Amino acid sequence: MFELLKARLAHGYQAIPDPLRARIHPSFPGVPVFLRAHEADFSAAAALCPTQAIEGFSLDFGKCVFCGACQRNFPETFAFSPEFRMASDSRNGLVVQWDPAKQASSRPSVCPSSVLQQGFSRSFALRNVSAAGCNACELELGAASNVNFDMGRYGLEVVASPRHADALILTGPVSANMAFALEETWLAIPEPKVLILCGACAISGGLFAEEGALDRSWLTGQSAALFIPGCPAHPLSIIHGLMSLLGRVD
Amino acid sequence: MICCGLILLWLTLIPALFRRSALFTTMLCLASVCLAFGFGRVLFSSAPQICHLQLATLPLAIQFEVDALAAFFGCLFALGFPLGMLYGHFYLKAHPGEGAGSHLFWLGIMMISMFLVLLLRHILLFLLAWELMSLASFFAILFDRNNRQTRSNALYYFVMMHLGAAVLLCGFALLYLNTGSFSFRNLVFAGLAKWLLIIGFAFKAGFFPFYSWLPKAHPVAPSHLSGLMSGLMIKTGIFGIILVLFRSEWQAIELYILLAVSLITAFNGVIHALTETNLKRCLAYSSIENIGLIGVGLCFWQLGILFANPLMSALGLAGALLHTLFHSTFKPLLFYLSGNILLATHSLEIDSLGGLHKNLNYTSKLFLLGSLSISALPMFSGFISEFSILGAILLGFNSHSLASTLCSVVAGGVFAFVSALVLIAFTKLYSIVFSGEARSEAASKAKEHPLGLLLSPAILALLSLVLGLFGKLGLAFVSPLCITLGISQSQLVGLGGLLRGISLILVLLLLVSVILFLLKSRLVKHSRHSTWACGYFKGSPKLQYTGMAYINPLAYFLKPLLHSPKLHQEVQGYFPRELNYREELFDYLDKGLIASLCRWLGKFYGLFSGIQNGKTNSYITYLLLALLALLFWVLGVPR
Amino acid sequence: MDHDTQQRNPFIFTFPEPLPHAEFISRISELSSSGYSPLGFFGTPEREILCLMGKAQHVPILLRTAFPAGHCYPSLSVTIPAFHIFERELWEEHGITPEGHPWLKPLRYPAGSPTKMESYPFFSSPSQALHEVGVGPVHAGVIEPGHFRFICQGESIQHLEIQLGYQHRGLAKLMANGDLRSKINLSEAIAGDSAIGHGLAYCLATEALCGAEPGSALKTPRRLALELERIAMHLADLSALAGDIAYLSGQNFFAALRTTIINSSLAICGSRFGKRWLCPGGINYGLNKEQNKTLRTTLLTAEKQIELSAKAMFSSSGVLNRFDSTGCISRKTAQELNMTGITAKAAGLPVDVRADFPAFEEGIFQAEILASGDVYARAYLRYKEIRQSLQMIDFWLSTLPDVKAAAVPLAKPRPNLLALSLVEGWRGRIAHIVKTDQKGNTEFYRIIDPSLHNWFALALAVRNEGISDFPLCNKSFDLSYCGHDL
Amino acid sequence: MILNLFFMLVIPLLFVGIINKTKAIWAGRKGPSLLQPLFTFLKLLHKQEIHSLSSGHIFRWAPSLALTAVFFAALFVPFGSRQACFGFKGDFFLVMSLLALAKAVLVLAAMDTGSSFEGMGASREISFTAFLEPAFLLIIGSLAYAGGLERIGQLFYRHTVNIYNEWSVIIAVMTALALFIMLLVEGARVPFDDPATHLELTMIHEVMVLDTSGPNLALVHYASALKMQIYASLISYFLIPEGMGTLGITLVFLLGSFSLAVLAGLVESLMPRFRISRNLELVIIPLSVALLVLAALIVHNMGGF
Repeated sequence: MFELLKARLAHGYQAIPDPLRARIHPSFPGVPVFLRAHEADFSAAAALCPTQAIEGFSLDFGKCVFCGACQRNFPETFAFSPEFRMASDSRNGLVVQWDPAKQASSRPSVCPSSVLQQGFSRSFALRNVSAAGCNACELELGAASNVNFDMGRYGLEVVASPRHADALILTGPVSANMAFALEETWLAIPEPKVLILCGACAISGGLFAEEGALDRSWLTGQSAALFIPGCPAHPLSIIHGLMSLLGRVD
Repeated sequence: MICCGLILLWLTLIPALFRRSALFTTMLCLASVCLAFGFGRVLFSSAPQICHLQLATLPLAIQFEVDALAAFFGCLFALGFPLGMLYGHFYLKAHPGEGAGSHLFWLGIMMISMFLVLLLRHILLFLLAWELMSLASFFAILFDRNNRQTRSNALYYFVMMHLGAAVLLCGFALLYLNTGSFSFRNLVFAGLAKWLLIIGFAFKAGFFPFYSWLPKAHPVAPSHLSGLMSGLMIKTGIFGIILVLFRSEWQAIELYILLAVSLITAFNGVIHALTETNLKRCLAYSSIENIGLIGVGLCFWQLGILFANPLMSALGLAGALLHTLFHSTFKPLLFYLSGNILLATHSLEIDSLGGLHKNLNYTSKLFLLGSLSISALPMFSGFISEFSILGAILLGFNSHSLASTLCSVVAGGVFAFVSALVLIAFTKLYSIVFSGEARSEAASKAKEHPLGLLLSPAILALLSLVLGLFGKLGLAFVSPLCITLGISQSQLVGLGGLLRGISLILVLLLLVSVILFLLKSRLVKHSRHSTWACGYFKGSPKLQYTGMAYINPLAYFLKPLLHSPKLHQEVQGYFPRELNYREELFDYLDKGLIASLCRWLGKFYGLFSGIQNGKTNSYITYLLLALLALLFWVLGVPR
Repeated sequence: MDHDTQQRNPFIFTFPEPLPHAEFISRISELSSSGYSPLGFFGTPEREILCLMGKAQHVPILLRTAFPAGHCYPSLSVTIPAFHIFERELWEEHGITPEGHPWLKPLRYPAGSPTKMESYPFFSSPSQALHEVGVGPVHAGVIEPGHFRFICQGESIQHLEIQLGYQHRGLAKLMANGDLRSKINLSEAIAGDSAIGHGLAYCLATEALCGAEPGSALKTPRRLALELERIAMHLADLSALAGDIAYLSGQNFFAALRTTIINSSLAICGSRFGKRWLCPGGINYGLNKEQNKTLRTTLLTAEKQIELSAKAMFSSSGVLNRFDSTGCISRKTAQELNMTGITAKAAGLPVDVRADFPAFEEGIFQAEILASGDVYARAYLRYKEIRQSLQMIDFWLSTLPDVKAAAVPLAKPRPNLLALSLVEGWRGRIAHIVKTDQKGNTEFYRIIDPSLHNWFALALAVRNEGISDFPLCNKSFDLSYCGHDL
Repeated sequence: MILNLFFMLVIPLLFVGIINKTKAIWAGRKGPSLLQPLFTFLKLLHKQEIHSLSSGHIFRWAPSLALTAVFFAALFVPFGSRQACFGFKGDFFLVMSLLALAKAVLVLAAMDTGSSFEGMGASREISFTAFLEPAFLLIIGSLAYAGGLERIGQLFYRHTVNIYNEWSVIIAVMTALALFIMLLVEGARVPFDDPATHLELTMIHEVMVLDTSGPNLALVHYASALKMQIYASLISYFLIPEGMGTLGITLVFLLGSFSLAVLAGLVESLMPRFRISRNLELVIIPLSVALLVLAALIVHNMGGF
């Protein structure tokens, strides 16, 4: 008992004060930023990119696995701002374009979901389906509700049964062997419900995009409400994305 | 009225002989109506009615005495028989057995004899009727007589009944020696006689050491019969016990013994009901448990008298009688429905059933009502009686002798434990048999039955629901008898007020929940999808809880009280080849005591087998020896 | 062993002559009777069966034979259970039937396999009193998919069978095609929770094939990364174990500690999982003086807190009650099933690549082991390993100069070689086996995650346990689904 | 009367909220707001329902009946005012049976889905009743023994803890202990069950409602919270000395309930849960405690010591 108390005292208060406005370490690769539109760099980077995320003067960070190859090799063209607010409510929102007018690149954004009316904003239950995820996104999703990030404080929780859930949050690039279970889970969630894609694999198939062992046919039929990029998606990104989906981010 | 009823009943035997089931049933109904009216009149006018019947051929005048006690049980029977026969008629149609011919006849005899038992107050005639009842029911049980199991179990029943009858005979003999009168209309039982009589009746009622025939007889009997037997016939035992209790002086210690026996009966009954895997046997054991509860009520009736606590005795007796009434509604109900299940699936092993709520829609709903009633849940009949009995028990807490307080405490604890176990047993029974998906081919192919097989169950279910909601009705039915058995009006009135209040609350409860449900189903959209199975492809019926699994946490505690030979082969090695698990929980009394008793008897008689050796000369020797012995005896007698 | 074999992990082999099948089998049997255990056993696209047998402090032995005639041969698993999973693999991938195999069932249902997932031949019992419980593939928590089929008698598990394959992404195939040197991201995705472990194994194998040798200045950060990952994941497991028994304190204390550890990894390479830290030939991100200092102080403070929390947890009677003698694995079982990692070490089997096949010459390593083989042992061993790793890291940091991101350039892989690299990931022995063809292109790339061996042991560990203790046992193994399914 | 109803509607979900907040504080996190259970309740009312294909009618009406039964049971228990809404001598058996009814229909609904998870939960949950019902009866019995057979509310309210009379203290302390354990069991809290766990195989109450969705789930949540609160109020009415003003009673009641919630939260923070196989053995504790109390009283009254 005495050890326990000592440990508790040393443990202290661990929760991040405000996950929505937290500062993150500068080395974190968040929203990609173009510093300049340099033809040669872009084409060279496109060749380097393991997921063909770069084409033309655009970078699709729904595909990007944030390996940082482009940044390391062409530091004066590519940069990743330490910005975790990177979720988007549309697939296209994840494509960073070079805007010649502003001489800068675009930013993703999320507008509140229309499917979820009142009542959901203060309480939102997630049902995770890990379909061939490498367990990194799963761990980060788990971390989102741990003592530090504590998304429970907003009434966001991961529930045991899809019957109790309001959203299906998918991680991983849906393998053929998981396709049935994924659809089954979606059907098991009562209306109103939304689909959330978490991580590059879920959004675009990531590194496995062209592999025959995948079966993303069901996914293409669905329209996801939220895309949370990252490899894996950072807990802060997940929390911020969900909160903005619920219209609780001003 | 009653006489003509009885005469009609006799006449029913004619169609019975000619196997005219329909006619038999209708006449039976007519007879029962007459009898019901007759008994009802007596009961509510509460003036004992005596009718002499002088038969020239017999040296003695047959005397029917219809007092309140007889009238009460008479009413029960008169209501129960037609319903039972109504079901039986259709059951026999659906399930013709070899014994069908004589079956009806024996049923008729059985019913008549049961009435006679109530009516006769002449020792010999009473015993005669009693004997007739056992005999008739024995032959009635022998319905599927080609089935070996049936034969042996029926025989077992027959033997047990005769043991009981023997004890009864001794009791009455003793009574006769003491009083010199063959009529026991108004004499006080005392001493050994009353104990012998109690034991004799206990055999019929199924009290603790003597119950072992029920779980044997019921499963093999056709369902309508098992319904009648456990719903009504065992009540003749209760009738006798009330008679004896009422007509004799009791010491506290004696009552404590009776109380202990009743509690043991209830407890023992329920733990077997909990662990049984055969539907009908489970119901039989639950009958034993109910008898135990009735016994508890009766004991507190007498204790109340002893401790001059009128409220306690009132609650005790009223509770016991109410439970008698309710039990003869929901127990036949459950037995009839188990008959329906048997007809539909040809199986009574609950672990092989399941999912019947789809195919046997009405049966399942009625069974649910029955289970809820027997689990003494509010809004259903069992609750009222147990409420009253428990009230009596709690009053015992505050009595002034340590012994009685302790007894009440123990009784209260056991009572609550038992009622909780009943709840578990019957939730198990319903949900394993009816809920979920079918566990066997037969269960999935089951078909719902024609109206006939559902009619009397429906009536009984309705009855037990109404009686449960409006406890006052039940009380009104039992109170005349209570009064004649020495309960003061005022106590009953108090209880009545209480019951009225309760039924008010319960009706309110029912309304609110129904409104809530309707509101919800009106406002909330719902869709249907397969049960959540973690996204796995298809469910298999194996992926459901079994009865054994359901009670597993408790079985761990009850094991010591049960005879459980493990027939179990665990998986071996990294890559197991097979896994077989069988576990049966037997009754110690049956498999342990009685079985070994029979063995010993067999051995004992074996000793004499040498005598009959088929040699003429040896027989002549016996003869000579006998003559010599006689000679010596004659000479030995002093002049 | 001929001269061309590299004597040290990562190992390089030239192909030996193919043996006749009978001799191949007999060699394997005699090797395993002399203390060797299979590191790999699989069929190649060249219609050959390769077998790598390894023994502590010995150079592994590579055996080779052509596919048996009639595509069937007497199963090894009958006598050496360690091979059962390999033979299932062989059967599924190449249709070669090991006759008499006691448990010949599909393993991971690769794309286009004839067998259907929904018709997996589960072991079952005719007894009516027994019921089955099917858990997964979609679990209640946030866990990878897998299907567990229990046969229970009430609350107690009679038998458990585990059906995997849901995570199959055809990863091995992706690793094999294209330039070997560009597969770092993919190798980190083999099992995201051991990105460093698999990444390092990949780097070692690749460098060995390309004949490159990163200097020791680059090696220490790699070992550091590996141990950091070990600490982080062990902390995660301790937290999860506490969570499974609703021990709130342990759950949150260790979770917070893990956060600090992986955040310091983020401070170095930008990924909380140490992704993109390593690259074939070197490291992408260096460790300068003040990074070194901050990391060191972080770890020192963390160490204190870990001490406290662990003391509290392992002295709580309630916790011990749940952990003690739950889900036991005997040393014998661990050995026979060729188990690796925490689970084996907790059963008293001292198998640890860092000691048996050291990839980094300096320093003598002594593996921590415990004997009892229950959940307690697995939990407590994690704590001991955390301490051990912390001490090592602290030592390295104290001696480490200012490290710049650097990588030796990689030539094209040398032709006709087979490289075997072994890494002790936090789960156990990770083996990567790469073979180059004449042109130096990758012929095949085999990945053998520790989970491949240990999953079956989990099924054995929970026999006759309460079914409600299964999650606890499962977490105490904490095996990888995607590492198994690939 | 009005006060009672008001508190019956408000407190139970708050009670759960406080437990969770306590746990969060111990864990060193911010944690969900006190009203989170209420928010979840309201949200669930906005959801649709999905009914299992294997399930029949019971699954649909069970939650409504269960909630109503618990609610009516609560009507016999004072919530903040001196008197309960209803009450008659010996009404405890009705309360007991109403709670049993609620449990029974929920169990039947769980079994109705034909899933081994629900079966597991149902069998675990229903097994508790076997030992809780006798315990409850004996607790009532001992109170009745001390103060005569009364309405359930009065039994507890009437029992004034007089520190100069060790017997009243014994009853109060031990009975409160027994009731608190029953609260933990019936409320499916640690160490008997873990509402926070996300593992079907280890849950008890949660896994029973694994298939229940939308408003039905909301009703079940509320019912179980109310059931917990019933025990909490009974305990807190011990602390109310007789002859206290209504305001005082209300205050003491609120204080008592909330401190019980905090206590439950602390238990969850400090204790790991038991093995399920051990649960039943430990559920016997209230029973034995109740028996002990009764024995002590009897001996005392019989002029022992």
